[in-house]
Amino acid sequence: MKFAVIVFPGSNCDRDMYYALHDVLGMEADLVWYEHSNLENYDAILLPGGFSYGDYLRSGAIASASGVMQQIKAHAEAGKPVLGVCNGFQILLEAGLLPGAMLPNKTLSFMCHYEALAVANHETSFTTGFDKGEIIHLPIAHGDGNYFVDDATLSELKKSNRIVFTYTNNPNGSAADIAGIINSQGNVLGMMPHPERAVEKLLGSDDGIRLFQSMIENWRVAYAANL
Amino acid sequence: MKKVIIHIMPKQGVLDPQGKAIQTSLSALGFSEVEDIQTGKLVELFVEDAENIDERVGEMCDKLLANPVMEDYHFAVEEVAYT
Amino acid sequence: MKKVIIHIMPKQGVLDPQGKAIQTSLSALGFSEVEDIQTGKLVELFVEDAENIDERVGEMCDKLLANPVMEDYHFAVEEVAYT
Amino acid sequence: MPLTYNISPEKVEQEKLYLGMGLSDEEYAKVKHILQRRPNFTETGIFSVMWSEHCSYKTSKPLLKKFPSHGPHVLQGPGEGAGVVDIGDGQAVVFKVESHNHPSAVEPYQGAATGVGGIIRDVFSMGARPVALMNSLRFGNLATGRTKYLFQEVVHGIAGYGNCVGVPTVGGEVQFDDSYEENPLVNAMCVGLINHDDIQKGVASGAGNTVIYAGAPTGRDGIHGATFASDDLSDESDADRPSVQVGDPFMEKLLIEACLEVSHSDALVGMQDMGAAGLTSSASEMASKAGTGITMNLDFVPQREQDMNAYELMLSESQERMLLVVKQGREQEIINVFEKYGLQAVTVGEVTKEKSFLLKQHGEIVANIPVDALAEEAPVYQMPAKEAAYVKAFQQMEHAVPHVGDHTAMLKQLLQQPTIASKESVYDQYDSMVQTNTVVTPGSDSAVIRIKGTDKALAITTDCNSRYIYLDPKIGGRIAVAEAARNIVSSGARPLGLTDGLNFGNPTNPEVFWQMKQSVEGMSEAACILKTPVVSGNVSLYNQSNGRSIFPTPVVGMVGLIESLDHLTPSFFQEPGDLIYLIGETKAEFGGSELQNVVEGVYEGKAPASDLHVDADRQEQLLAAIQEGLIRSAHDLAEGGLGVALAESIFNGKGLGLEAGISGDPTVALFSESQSRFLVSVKPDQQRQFEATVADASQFGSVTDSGKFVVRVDDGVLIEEDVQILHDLWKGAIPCLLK
Ligand SMILES: Nc1ncnc2c1ncn2[C@@H]1O[C@H](COP(=O)(O)OP(=O)(O)O)[C@@H](O)[C@H]1O
Ligand SMILES: [Mg+2]
Repeated sequence: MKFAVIVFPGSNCDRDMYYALHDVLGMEADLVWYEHSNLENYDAILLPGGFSYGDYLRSGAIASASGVMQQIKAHAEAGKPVLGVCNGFQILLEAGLLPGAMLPNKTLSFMCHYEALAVANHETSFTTGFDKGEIIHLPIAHGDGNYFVDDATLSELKKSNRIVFTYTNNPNGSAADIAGIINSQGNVLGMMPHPERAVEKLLGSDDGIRLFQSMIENWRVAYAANL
Repeated sequence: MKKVIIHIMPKQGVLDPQGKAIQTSLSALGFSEVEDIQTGKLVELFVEDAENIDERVGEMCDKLLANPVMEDYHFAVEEVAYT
Repeated sequence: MKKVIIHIMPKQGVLDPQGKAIQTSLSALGFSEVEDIQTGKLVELFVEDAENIDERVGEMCDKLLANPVMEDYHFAVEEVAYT
Repeated sequence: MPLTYNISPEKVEQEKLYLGMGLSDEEYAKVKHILQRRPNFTETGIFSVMWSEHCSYKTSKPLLKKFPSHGPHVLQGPGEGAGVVDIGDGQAVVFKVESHNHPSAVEPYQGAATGVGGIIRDVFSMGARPVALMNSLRFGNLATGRTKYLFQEVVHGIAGYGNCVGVPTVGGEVQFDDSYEENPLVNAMCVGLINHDDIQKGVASGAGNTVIYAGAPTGRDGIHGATFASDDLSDESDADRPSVQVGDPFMEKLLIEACLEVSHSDALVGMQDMGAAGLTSSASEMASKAGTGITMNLDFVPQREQDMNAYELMLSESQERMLLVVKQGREQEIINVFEKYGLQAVTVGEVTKEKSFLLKQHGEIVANIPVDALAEEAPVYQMPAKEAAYVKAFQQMEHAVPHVGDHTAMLKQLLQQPTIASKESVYDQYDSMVQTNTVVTPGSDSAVIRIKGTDKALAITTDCNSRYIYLDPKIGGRIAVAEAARNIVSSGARPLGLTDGLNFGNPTNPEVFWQMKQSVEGMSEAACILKTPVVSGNVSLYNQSNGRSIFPTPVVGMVGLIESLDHLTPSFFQEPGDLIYLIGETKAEFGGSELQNVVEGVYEGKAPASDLHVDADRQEQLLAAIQEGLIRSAHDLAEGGLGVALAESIFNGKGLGLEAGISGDPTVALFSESQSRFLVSVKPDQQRQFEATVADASQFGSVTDSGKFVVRVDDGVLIEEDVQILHDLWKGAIPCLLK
């Protein structure tokens, strides 16, 4: 399985994402500069965190308007996995691949620390490695993580079980404590917490590793089924 | 040359935590006459003259400048003298 | 009740990195007619009627809303009907 | 301001316009002598910024020479963008501290943000990847709206810039005292990692080579910023406002990546950031260091505003700009790298054999100055020094023990002093984890970042208790270095070297200069004995307002090496049953202590004594014990003494408690600030081995699971309080003051 970590101008968790996959998990992965890229040969696309385009205008807005998004949309439509973390999640929202938008944290300040999350849906291809309702610990690091969505879409998200992670102690004001959601096809996940920062006990938690392992495992199963 | 002044404001019903914070500060400073505040963004474009300027600016807002999930926009076009 | 619309913009010569980034993006999207962009803040206040409203809003801007070191502001007062 | 072309050299002389730029009459005469003619307006400006304190260190240079700057591991001492120290495996650590005090007083968000941006450029201009940021801040007591605003905006500015560029801010310090009320201090430190092969220098060697300008275009921001930073902060500072520089961390992030990519190319000869005095200092210093000259055509300099004249272009302090010297004929390779990142890079000049700094604009020569005149021939002053009268009086005072009635109440009060209270509300705003190396996040003695691909880690700290330095600058200087070293050792590391940020008042005041001299001496002694060479630093003078100086504040930034991750030592107690030891002696020393300030509202008397040899031995022993695996936790004793250290060691949210027994005067035992002490915890089955390794250690308590903080004296219980209550007071103090 081959991962593309998309690097936008200003991405700054790109190398962390690459390290988690390549060095810790031993996967094939590339850092792919957003311009002149060809994503056809990748099995999964990862949109890392950071401040693409300095977060100017709105977090993720300018990156979502860049040319590479067409390829990412095509990849998603083909049912292949896309994971957006933090700024990557914001980009997916701005691009309309996931519903809703991000407002500034209710504290109006950037915040960086570990948060406890509940795995609200452990049946997605990103979360089968977790137990139902399991509490995991991942770092957050964002200024605009206050998830906003209109009421109709929120009840739709709830009904279709598309809320994947929730904060147990909502730090930023997100609607329905949402920390991560998935699209209706089940192959595009956006989340504010950073699983790639939690892949070694040395740094505080390795809960994030199971998210990537789930992706790999489910890809393998699907691959084998298609042989 | 035209100057386009674009106002981008949070949609009705979207929380404006910054507006709330400013209101609290203003009232602490003694400006209790302020009953409500909304904060938004201002974008000023300097654009070459063209027939379809309204249409073009509308497109810019839809594609990039405003996020329809949470923001409304409106704009005004002004003449500016070349300098 | 009055609605006060305040425009807050970076002073002449003060760097507006956001404006530059947006301009680059607009031009990549094909809006090459945009020659310059400046971004600023918009604050809308709803204020009780009063004689000295201009003076009061000026004070609010000086004390809190605008950063006199880097920003200029101007505002317009509009009548609003009670609803 | 743009119309300076019309100002003739005669007018500059007759109307003494040079005075307004910061050159004295004597200095102007010296310039005339060097040039053998009158300098024109632009040249006068160039001399004034290059000969300002900020660029020339004209008053501090004689003092800085005293710092020990050599050591077996030092690859680059002071003189380049940042110091470089070997850490083995072909790698080195690069670090420096930089102040941005005056800009932060005028515009706190941008002042702090651009301070962070500047120090990061110093590090990546050496070819190193920036891996950690620290900051050392000083504000007035959080009593006025203005002070609260400065504090909050400085923190926002540091966060805004550091978070965006993707360099973790892993720690720092904040101290609050009245002397900083009008003149806050904002010192930022950056640490980088580099392979020996990639070390770059800011040199313009090789006549014929090309000078390339890269990054943001030049605007009129910060013109005269460097001389402004060397001026007294007065009410007139408000008039300096339009010169505020605005940072663009997004541009900086792109510059980091582009410059690091370029630094691997053998087409690159030298690289330096444009910091204070912008294009002038970077270009002239690069030439001066290489023994060459530089010619530039200012028409090629990217410009953000219209009709900029030579004076403005040369003195602008626009941010996020770099100057590179590239082998002739290989320019395009370098330019292509910058263009990939959407950055502008253009040829602006060339290196010349003749050692002159020659600038052209619109087809005319606008400046022609011998390069060495700007850097090497800058004036150096031996300022008069005189022992401060108040210090003499303090030396006569006897050590006195402030009166404490209720020790529980006092402990609570101390924990809520903003200098001691939790800084979580500050560092929560910093991305401390990006780059996935941060093993010890903010809140401990030192921050620790691991080095990927090895079993090693770096410990980083900043320290400076300026109250002791105010009481006795020499002893205070020693303490600042020794305390930093203790913080490093506590985490399991051996100190590698230090960088200093010398923040003082007006050096033309002999008492202030004496403070500088004494503290540099004290720091030098400590650096020698503790084997931590000074590899870089920064000087910020004229930190005063309305005639009142700040406390002398020579900030120490120190980096240490943890040889194996097994040696990593937390500052928090770990498990019930562990034995608590105090290492070192406690005497009745309250001069400059937090307790003295709380009880008596002053800082006066003698500073606590500091015996550097004792400190060195103790640090060796503790490090040996750590490396042998005998230590569960280690914490340095500082402000608030043992009582505060005990509380801090138990605040790790594990529901632990402690039982301790003290003897003698409980006020001395709990709150004295005697130096060279550590608080450690040890597993019971390692007690004997530990005691054999570390001298002067006495067990006086143990960790419990009760969630209670219990201290007994000979005749009964002195303090018994829920840890949670103490913790909440400590954690909530600063947010509460800001409300
Ligand atoms: N207090 C000091 N102690 C040791 N070295 C210093 C000190 N102040 C400045 N230096 C060194 O002098 C050189 C010039 O410093 P500085 O002017 O701050 O550089 P920059 O041009 O990056 O601002 C640097 O190498 C710095 O490390
Ligand atoms: Mg420098």
